Amino acid sequence: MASIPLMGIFKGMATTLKHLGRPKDTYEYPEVKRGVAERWRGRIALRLDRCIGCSMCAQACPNGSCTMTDFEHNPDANKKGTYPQVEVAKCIYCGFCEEVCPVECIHVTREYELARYQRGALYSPVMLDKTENQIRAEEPEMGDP
Amino acid sequence: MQEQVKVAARGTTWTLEGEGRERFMDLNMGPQHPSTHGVLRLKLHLNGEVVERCEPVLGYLHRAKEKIAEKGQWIKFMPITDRMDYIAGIYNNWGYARAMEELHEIEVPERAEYLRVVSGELQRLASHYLFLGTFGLDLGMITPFFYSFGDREKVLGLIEELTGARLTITYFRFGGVKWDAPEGWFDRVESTVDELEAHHKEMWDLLVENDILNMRLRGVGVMTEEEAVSLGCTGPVLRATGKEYDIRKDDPYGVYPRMRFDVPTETTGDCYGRFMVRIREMKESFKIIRQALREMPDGPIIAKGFDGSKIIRTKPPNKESYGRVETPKGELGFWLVSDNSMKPYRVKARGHSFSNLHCLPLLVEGSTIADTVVSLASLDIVLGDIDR
Amino acid sequence: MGDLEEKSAAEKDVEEPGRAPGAIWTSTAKEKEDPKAKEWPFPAMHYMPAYTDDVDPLKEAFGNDIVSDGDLSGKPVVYIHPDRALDVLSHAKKTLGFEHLSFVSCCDYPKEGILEMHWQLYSYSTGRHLVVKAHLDRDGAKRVASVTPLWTGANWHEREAWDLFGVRFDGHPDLKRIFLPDGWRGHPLLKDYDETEQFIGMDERGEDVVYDTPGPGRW
Amino acid sequence: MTFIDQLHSFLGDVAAQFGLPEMPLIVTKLVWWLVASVLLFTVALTIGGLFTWVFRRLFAFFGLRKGPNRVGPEGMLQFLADGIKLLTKEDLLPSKADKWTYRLAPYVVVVPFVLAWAPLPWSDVIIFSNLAYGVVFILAVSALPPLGELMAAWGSNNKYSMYGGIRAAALDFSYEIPLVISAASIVLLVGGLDTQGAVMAQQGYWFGFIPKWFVFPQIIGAFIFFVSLLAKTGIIPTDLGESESELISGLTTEYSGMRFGFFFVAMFSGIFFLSALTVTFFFGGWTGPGFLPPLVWFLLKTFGLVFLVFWIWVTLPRFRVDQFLNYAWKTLFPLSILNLVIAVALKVWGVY
Repeated sequence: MASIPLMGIFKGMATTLKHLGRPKDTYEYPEVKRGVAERWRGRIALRLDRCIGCSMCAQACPNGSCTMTDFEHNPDANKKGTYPQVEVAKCIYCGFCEEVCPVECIHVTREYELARYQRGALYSPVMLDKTENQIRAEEPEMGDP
Repeated sequence: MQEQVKVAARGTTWTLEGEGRERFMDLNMGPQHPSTHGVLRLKLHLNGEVVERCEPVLGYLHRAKEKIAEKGQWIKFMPITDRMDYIAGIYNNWGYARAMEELHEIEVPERAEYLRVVSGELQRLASHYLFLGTFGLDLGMITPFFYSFGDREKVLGLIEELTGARLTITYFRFGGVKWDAPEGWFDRVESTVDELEAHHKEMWDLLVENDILNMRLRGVGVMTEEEAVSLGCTGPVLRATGKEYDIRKDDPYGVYPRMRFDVPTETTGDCYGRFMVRIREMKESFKIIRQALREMPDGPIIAKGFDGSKIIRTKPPNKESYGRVETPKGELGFWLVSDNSMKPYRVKARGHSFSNLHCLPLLVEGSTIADTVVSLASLDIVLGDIDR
Repeated sequence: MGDLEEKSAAEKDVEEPGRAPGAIWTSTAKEKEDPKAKEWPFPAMHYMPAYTDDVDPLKEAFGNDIVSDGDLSGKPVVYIHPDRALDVLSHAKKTLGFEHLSFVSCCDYPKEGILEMHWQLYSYSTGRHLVVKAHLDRDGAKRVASVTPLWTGANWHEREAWDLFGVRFDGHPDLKRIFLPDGWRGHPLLKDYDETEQFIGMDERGEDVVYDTPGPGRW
Repeated sequence: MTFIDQLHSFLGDVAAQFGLPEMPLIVTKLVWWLVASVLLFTVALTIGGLFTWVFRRLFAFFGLRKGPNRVGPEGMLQFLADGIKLLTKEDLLPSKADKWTYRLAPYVVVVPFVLAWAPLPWSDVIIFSNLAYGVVFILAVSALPPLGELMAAWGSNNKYSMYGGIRAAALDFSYEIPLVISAASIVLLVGGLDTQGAVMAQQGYWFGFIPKWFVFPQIIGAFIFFVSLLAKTGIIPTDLGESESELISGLTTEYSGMRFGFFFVAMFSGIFFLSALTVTFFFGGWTGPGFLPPLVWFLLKTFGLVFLVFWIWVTLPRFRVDQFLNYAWKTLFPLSILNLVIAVALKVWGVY
């Protein structure tokens, strides 16, 4: 307990006054964006040409947001013709799919602005190969209206 | 004999009992209330502003995590544990990993243990910063919230650099950790810790000696050591009653036997004691981080056979284990039962907040609504851990 | 308040009062002289054999009620007869000093037809663990004595076990569901739980009602 | 010739130019009252609104943030945008609310705070109404808001509102007494009940440099007045009626739209008004060295005090209700009596 009454209050008020002129912690979001770390686990993406269709990513996915779908793209690499598709709205960004992928095909990107007006967003293998901006430009119903 | 008179204030029914001298009112604090830190509902039976009876009602955030755990492979529960105590995710990972390592008898490399200590103590700082901010907010102090969140942001930035996420971290693997530290990370941790320590001094000035804060906290929500032990309270809630019990010291894990730090205790057992234990614990965390950075050895970061795509193939023997860690809020333990298959047979999480919250009726009965809020805040509960 | 911080640092550096004999960690003063004294990995950390010191007195006191004992990854386990649960745990707490009850829970084994009760104890003074287990007939009444007279904190753990496993605790002050709403059908953590969805609504008086379908306006 | 007579003859001249018959005096009076009250309300509410912006910016700077800075220069018009938003929001009425008390309550809270501005001296000439009993008028009118708070509490049919309203009313009643007694000692020293006279009495200097402000002989009174100010405006160390961490939003829980806005504006215009009143009573009002006009001096002093209020707001935690009521009755009330005794002694010794 403070020995002198009100001393603690004055000390506290001095502390807040000291902070008055300090540089601000916040920044104005839509104009100034916060950079994310190198290892940031953002939206999942796919290097389509490399996928061998081993379905490890689908096996490692904790909540079934990553599943395999039939799709013809590169029969030389992927003889089974199955590629992962991701329910991006359901993804919990654990990064297990990237960790288990043997050919560094499925990976997490640093894209984190994934707000939608819709609830579900199932990304086909082709969409996973693109960046978020490309998807928004090509399929406006997925992105902002 | 109790004569009950009903006074209808247009729908609000007040019951007058005992010859109209005492008025009782039932008040639902929550499930959505600014001070319940989540979706907790307190059924308060009030006499004026004095709480006669308090009954916490749980389950508004129940997500059946223990059932979810039985559905997937062992490692698939790791990201789910992040969502339990979502403001100290690393410790949930750690508890689960520790239980698994005891179950499967995995040797964790030394460097991994040091990385665990550094990231874990950073997480403890983040959790205590959140506590300081929201505790001030519950007392009506708005500005400390921004200061402590500014500092927490720096800590989370470091955790983000190390693990790639800020809240749902999923950094630990069975037998080690996912990432080694990035280039220059240890230097940044060191400089950030220096900066945080200077800020911690300011927070101390702002909060600890404040007369109104002392008036609000001293003698409020008092609990004795026997009561706390009987209630199963752990962490700062127990240490505030004078019991020097810290799993890091008394049942150590990882490299904690090597770490030199004190276990801060208070003897009052009131809200001020719990607050002081936490704010002093932060200084110990600075110490531990510095020591761990000094002693950081080289070597592998994950045990052989548990890295890469092998993480989903873990198949522990037909055994049981109980592994627990000291989180910022108390004892978090995982009881695992394995039937020698790829999936857990049973996972039970012993939540710190679940046991700590149980003492709330003891603390608040007989005090006012304002003290109820302070007592609840001083327990530093997180509903994700209570309801699981 | 500056004196408090200094005190903690200065006081503790001198000498830590003697720790409990069972605890691995002994004192800060010793650590400081030779921080790397312990070789990696610490031999006593994991997989150490269970202490039998605590099991033997229990066996002496409750000869026939101790069915068997075992090892839970380094923690001693005693299997007891469910009817004597309160006596054994009372003995463990009051005589052997296991003051801390970490949790009370269950595990379901439908093939063997048992429901295994699990009490996880810890002693502050000796730093040892003790696990007490009892097998209930999972198709029977599933009754066991409540340990709330010994540990107040067991209250919610037992409510949780009732909620998720359907174990009835005799002598529990307020045994009702804790997580799931009143009126929920079944106990979800049993292995044979019917997983068809149930939906929670609210009637006009604010009570929980369980529906089979998420009809319009119900939630 | 009073201002009303001048206005009457001016209006008569204007009417004569258009060939209209001369109006009776009462019409002029009515016109003036209307214009003056509209002016008063506009000034009071605009200052209240503007202060929400000032507060939010300051609050943000204290908390290492930027604050509202988008609408207008430096976000200065934010309060207008907020006002428009509040006006266009749905005005919700709880289904079991007491309709009339619920609807009337915001006005009962906001109108007294605005009315009390009337006898406030902004400078030697700027005063809305130089009442001979200005101090009594101010104290009487500013004692009304507890009624509105109780109405809001009862009308909302919400338990949290009820607690908030009762707390706020109890607080206002308790702090009314030290406030009035410390004001009474000022009245005693001034020897009159008009506010302009209180300012005049503080002109001049002791020893040539210490201004003759009442804060020096009446330091206890100034402290009591300031604490009562905090209590009456209901800001954070004392915002027991609202106490958002305990009572959600207290008595304004059920309010939405402009009705909520009225409570908000009443609070901020109350902060400005009560700071201005403290300046008038204890810090020499608009007096000051001649290089600045009196109005500027008045505003500077008031802003200084408002800054102090905001500073306290952002720093301190909230009292518990019983602690703060005890403080009123057991500490401030005896102190205010002591202060009154000091004032009497000063008067008897002929200092004033």
